[in-house]
Amino acid sequence: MPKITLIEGVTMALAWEMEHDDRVVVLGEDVGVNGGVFRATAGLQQRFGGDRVMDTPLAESMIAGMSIGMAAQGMRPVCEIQFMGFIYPTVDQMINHAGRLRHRTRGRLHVPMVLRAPFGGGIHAPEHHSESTEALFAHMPGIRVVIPSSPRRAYGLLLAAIRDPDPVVFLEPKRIYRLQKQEVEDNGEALPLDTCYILREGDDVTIVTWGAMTFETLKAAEELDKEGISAEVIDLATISPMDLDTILESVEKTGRLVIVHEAARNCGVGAEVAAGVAEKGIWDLKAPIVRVTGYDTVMPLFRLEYEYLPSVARIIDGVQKTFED
Amino acid sequence: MPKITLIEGVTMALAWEMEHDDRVVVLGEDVGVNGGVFRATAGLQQRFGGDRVMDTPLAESMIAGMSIGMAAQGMRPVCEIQFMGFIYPTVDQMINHAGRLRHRTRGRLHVPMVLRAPFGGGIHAPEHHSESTEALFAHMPGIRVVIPSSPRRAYGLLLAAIRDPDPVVFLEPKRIYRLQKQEVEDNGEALPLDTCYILREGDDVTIVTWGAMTFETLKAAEELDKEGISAEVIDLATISPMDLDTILESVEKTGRLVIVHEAARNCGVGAEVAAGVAEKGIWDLKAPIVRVTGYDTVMPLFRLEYEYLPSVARIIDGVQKTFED
Amino acid sequence: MKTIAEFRIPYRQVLDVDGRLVSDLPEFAKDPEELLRLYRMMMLTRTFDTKAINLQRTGKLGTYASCLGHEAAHVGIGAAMRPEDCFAPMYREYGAQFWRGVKMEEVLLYWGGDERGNDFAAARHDFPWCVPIGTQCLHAAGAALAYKLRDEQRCAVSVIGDGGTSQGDFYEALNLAAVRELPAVFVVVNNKWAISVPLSLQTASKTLAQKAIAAGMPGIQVDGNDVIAMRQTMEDALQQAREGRGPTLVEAVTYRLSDHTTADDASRYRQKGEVEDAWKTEPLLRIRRYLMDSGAWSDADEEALKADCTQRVDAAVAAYLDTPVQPVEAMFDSMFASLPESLAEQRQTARRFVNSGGHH
Amino acid sequence: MKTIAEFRIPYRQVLDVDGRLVSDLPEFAKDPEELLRLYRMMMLTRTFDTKAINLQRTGKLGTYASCLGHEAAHVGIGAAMRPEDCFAPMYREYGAQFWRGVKMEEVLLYWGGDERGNDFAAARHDFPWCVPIGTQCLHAAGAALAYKLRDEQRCAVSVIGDGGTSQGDFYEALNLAAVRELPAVFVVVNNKWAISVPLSLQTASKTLAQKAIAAGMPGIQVDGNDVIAMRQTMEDALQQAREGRGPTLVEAVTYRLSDHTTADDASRYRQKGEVEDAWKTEPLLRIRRYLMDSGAWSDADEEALKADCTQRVDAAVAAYLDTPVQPVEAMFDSMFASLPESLAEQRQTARRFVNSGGHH
Ligand SMILES: Cc1ncc(C[n+]2csc(CCOP(=O)(O)OP(=O)(O)O)c2C)c(N)n1
Ligand SMILES: Cc1ncc(C[n+]2csc(CCOP(=O)(O)OP(=O)(O)O)c2C)c(N)n1
Ligand SMILES: [Mg+2]
Ligand SMILES: [Mg+2]
Repeated sequence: MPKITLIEGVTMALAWEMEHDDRVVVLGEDVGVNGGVFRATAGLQQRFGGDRVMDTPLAESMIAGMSIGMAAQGMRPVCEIQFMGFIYPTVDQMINHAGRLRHRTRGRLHVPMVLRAPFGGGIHAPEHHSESTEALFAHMPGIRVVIPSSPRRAYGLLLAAIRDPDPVVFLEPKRIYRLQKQEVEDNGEALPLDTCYILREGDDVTIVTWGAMTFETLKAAEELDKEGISAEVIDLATISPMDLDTILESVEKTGRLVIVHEAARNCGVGAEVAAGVAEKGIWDLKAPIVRVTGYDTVMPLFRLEYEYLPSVARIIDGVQKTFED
Repeated sequence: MPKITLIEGVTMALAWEMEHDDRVVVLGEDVGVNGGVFRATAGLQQRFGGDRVMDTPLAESMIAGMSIGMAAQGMRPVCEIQFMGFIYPTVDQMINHAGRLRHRTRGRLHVPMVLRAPFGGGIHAPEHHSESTEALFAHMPGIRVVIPSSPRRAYGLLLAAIRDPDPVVFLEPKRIYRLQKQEVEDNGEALPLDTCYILREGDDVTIVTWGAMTFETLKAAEELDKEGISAEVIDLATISPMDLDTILESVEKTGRLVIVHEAARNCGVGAEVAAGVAEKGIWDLKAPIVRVTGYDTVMPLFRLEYEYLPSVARIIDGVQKTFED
Repeated sequence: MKTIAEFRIPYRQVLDVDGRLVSDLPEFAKDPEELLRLYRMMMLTRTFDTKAINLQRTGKLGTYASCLGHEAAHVGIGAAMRPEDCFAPMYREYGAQFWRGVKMEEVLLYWGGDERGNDFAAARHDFPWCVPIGTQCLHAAGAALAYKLRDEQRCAVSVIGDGGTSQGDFYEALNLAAVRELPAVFVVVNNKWAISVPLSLQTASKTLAQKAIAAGMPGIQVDGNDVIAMRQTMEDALQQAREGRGPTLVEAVTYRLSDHTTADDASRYRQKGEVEDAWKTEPLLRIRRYLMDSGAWSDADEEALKADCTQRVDAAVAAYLDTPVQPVEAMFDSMFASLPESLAEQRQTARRFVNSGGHH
Repeated sequence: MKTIAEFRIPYRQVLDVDGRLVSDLPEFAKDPEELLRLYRMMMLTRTFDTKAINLQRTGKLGTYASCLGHEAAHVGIGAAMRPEDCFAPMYREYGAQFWRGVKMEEVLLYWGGDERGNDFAAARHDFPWCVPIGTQCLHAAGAALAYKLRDEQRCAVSVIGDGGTSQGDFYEALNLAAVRELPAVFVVVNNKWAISVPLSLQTASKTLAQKAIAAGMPGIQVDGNDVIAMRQTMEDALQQAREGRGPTLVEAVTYRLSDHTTADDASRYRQKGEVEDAWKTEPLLRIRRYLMDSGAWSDADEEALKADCTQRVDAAVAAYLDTPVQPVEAMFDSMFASLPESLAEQRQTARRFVNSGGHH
């Protein structure tokens, strides 16, 4: 079995699905000959040709809108937005059409598209190249938001996203694109959407996170173990619709909840996790819910970006807060 | 003192500020001769001329982008987006520039603009005319989101928004544009931003809401009173940055928290209110936090819209939940 | 300075305002029956439009966008398209949609606040009405790309207004269609007004057809009140697209004789005289004159047609008014192919509190 | 069919690739000192560019966008503008910015990951570098509108690339500027590539200047490697704008001789031969030839200039490298005019955990 990185998992999933489903086409800026600025589509145009892997003009609203049109007419477009900082022109098409078409036509038309974008900071990138604004899409009815945090989940979840008959915003944590290698069998097996993944079992505290922050969170969990605190780490994976049940079960066991995300805190997805537990699991809580997140500031340019990103120390501190009384 | 409606409060504030500050200009689609499709700018072009009240071409990204350019060069543009369903093309300009320009230039340039839009359902409007997506803007660093719920607050908060040196998204609950008349003195006195307004004092439960839902919430509070439940009703008013302290104080007193909003539930602003209290006020809670919100569906066309909007009955039920054990 | 590029925008008119031929009659128009089909549909559309406005005035319909004055432009589009082609309308192209099989009661259901109006019984692949202006052009481009990739001989047609041409999505769609040589036709129905904003405040471009030049595609302006010119122009553009010779931008010049919608009062912003003049150029007039002059139509035919249209419209209205409100569950059941758990729970809540909001 | 509109796109070149005059010398260019000022700035810009790339290669700078090959286009823009005019750049127009007083160390700070690079000491009203492509055109239009409303004799100039012309914001800005006759000039620097996407996949329009026609404004194509033609074209457009005669679209045809940025490897997608040919047309060559042929410049002058440029660049680099990192509080202190409470609390957290993230 090949050992591959997260981004190779993306490429492998795209290739598998293109091979097995003629309706799947890849489009975006620089996804062709260049194979994407992160190489996520490397080799695909050479293999499947320019009709299946298309370089588009430079216009994100166009990329989303044309994908909606293609999807509504029977294709399975997987389009790439080069960086999440450039995803905002797609918001209108995504919320007003991608998430609505099935509903407003009573199911006559639907939009099986995937909007891929690398997101998050930590790679010393230029301005606007380090955003984490998954919350914007999580608030849109009719749209799934999925974030993988390992090569295996990148492969399995992207396959599931492409096969899903409804629109999926698939956000790839670029900071860990090449951080870790895993054995992933190229067998076309998808992983389930709409469910969390428990990355580490524990009894004393539940830490919910996703994307690149799973790494700092697992590091923090190791550290906490030495202090005798056993942390359960849950990867939310499908950000919306959220699998709250798995989180509630875990909190029922641990009695403590810490949420870690890279995005700004105010109205981030962490708030929804906290609200859900405060509604349905509050009696299980032995401590206040703690959020360890990016700050409500603009993502700073890279000299300060690691002051913005939640550190292992901040996560440990957040967990320790739940043990104070 | 004149008795005026909420929308007249908007018009009065615009007129006052244009009269007293040459830098203030009003622009948008149909804001000129037509006075806006809801008449919010009625009479302003006749009074201040076509240079101060401008009909723009039909392009929302343009409206936001040109306003940013004007604001950065010393003007105080107040632009109107005709309905919130058409606000999404502004997202890119708002998050990438309006909310960032001060930060990224270390204060060299800033963006004193106001983006006005009517929002919310309940007026039997056509498709895309009934959205409540304030959460999208609340998640944007560097941007204030303000929602008035009475003629007096419409006047006072809009004056404050225009005078604020930073960008404000000012959302007007159109369902109550003409529901209520209040005496409002046209004295140019602004009301404070970044603070909640307590609409009704009570001891047993805190209900946090904003915009048009304040009316259903106050009705519910009256009903609950008959059952001997004394509800404190708080108008969030400035959605972001949020005045959590007032809410925490209230919950400390009442021990119960219900949040009511018209927007979809998932990752709505209600989640942030709940999360804030679950972090800092959890020990005050005698009951789970309850959210009574719009559903995570597309806002239905008007035959079903009142099935979507939280009803007085649903609010009462939500409050009663906090008294079960 | 030397010139490196030159462009021209052609203009087509076949019938002048008085119904006189000003250029050669296209092939299809030599068969009077063909012209009568167009005329009958224009009449049906206008009859429907009048009725819909009345329904709104009497509280039986929500806000409605009238197509008064646009009948030739819309019917000309519909008549030139093939059933397998794809239509991406804005919100007032009933004449085109009726031709494609969209039912009058579907139009009424939509403006009556019921999503089932978008669930067309015919033209199942057509896009529904599109209120966010400009967005539909990209859907048409995407549809055209899908057909091209699948080697289907199908075209996509989108309609946008003069105001809509200011939207970035419109331009992005043109640019995409031209660079990929997509089988698409973009129609700009220039009715001179965008609600209260006149063309002079919308753009400085002398014609809207010339906006095609920015994308490197041909643009043509046609008299949008001349159904013969309109249909022929669309047929030419569609044939070119179908044969893989790329997209065209068609500007149909007409006039919005009605208020913008029933929620609008145009007297606030435009002169009575302007509207009265526009009535002299309205589309039914000239084709009727032509048909009568050529002996293909009589006053008796006219009466019979009006009666028939009224009857068909009344039947549609009855069907619309008889349609019960959807169950509250409908709000949830078409959100996703299969309902996520979180929504299932909300669905129960909605049922529990059905009618508690009142206002029905 | 009759023609209702015709358009032409002019082309300007003064010096051909060999530095020979192909059209009359504009007034300013008759003064050799004026030409030398342009040439010196082009040389300084190129020297800076080379150094910046080295800094990135040696880990002392983040990703950097080179301007290699664009010097004439950029310097021509800067030289034609007045200090009170407003510049809305994209991300590689250093030649124009240096002319306006932006410091080399500011450019380095920006690409070095420090917002203070955007806090220009001069040209305080200019917009900072703009990465979200297309958005800057609307800021320029807004600035121009502000000046027009205040009756100031100022103009706004924005720059966008060939790829950027596909963005809706670009078109929306043109349309607005034209319909409001704003004092704005929109420059498209056509360097043939948008990262790996060649112009042929970007648009079907034969020139990018013709995109002006969609907005009803004049468009002109200029040899962007000819600094004399470039400056004169900008001066004409600016004068027209300043006199209230409306905006212009200027397409400057040049070539991106470098990788897109230091993060890019252009060899993956373009032919060596193409780049070698482009080098023959690069902008410094021809103006130097012209100056030497006209006796205004010598090899000795050249050597002296190079030495001077190197020295000035080295000084800027030293200043950049000596700049300490901002305190973590800087992340918060320019979010709002006054810090909201919620942020004050986060500010303390950031201080408490300063450096805990490592990676410095
Ligand atoms: C993106 C967007 N912005 C604003 C509106 C509100 N609106 C509805 S129709 C209209 C004017 C449209 O004018 P035009 O494009 O000329 O089409 P017409 O109605 O004249 O046929 C406006 C501003 C909208 N529907 N969509
Ligand atoms: C809205 C947006 N989308 C994508 C990008 C990523 N990106 C940066 S530069 C570039 C190509 C720009 O090409 P062009 O407009 O020709 O300018 P050039 O870099 O060639 O000067 C792209 C796609 C971006 N910065 N902004
Ligand atoms: Mg119109
Ligand atoms: Mg380029």
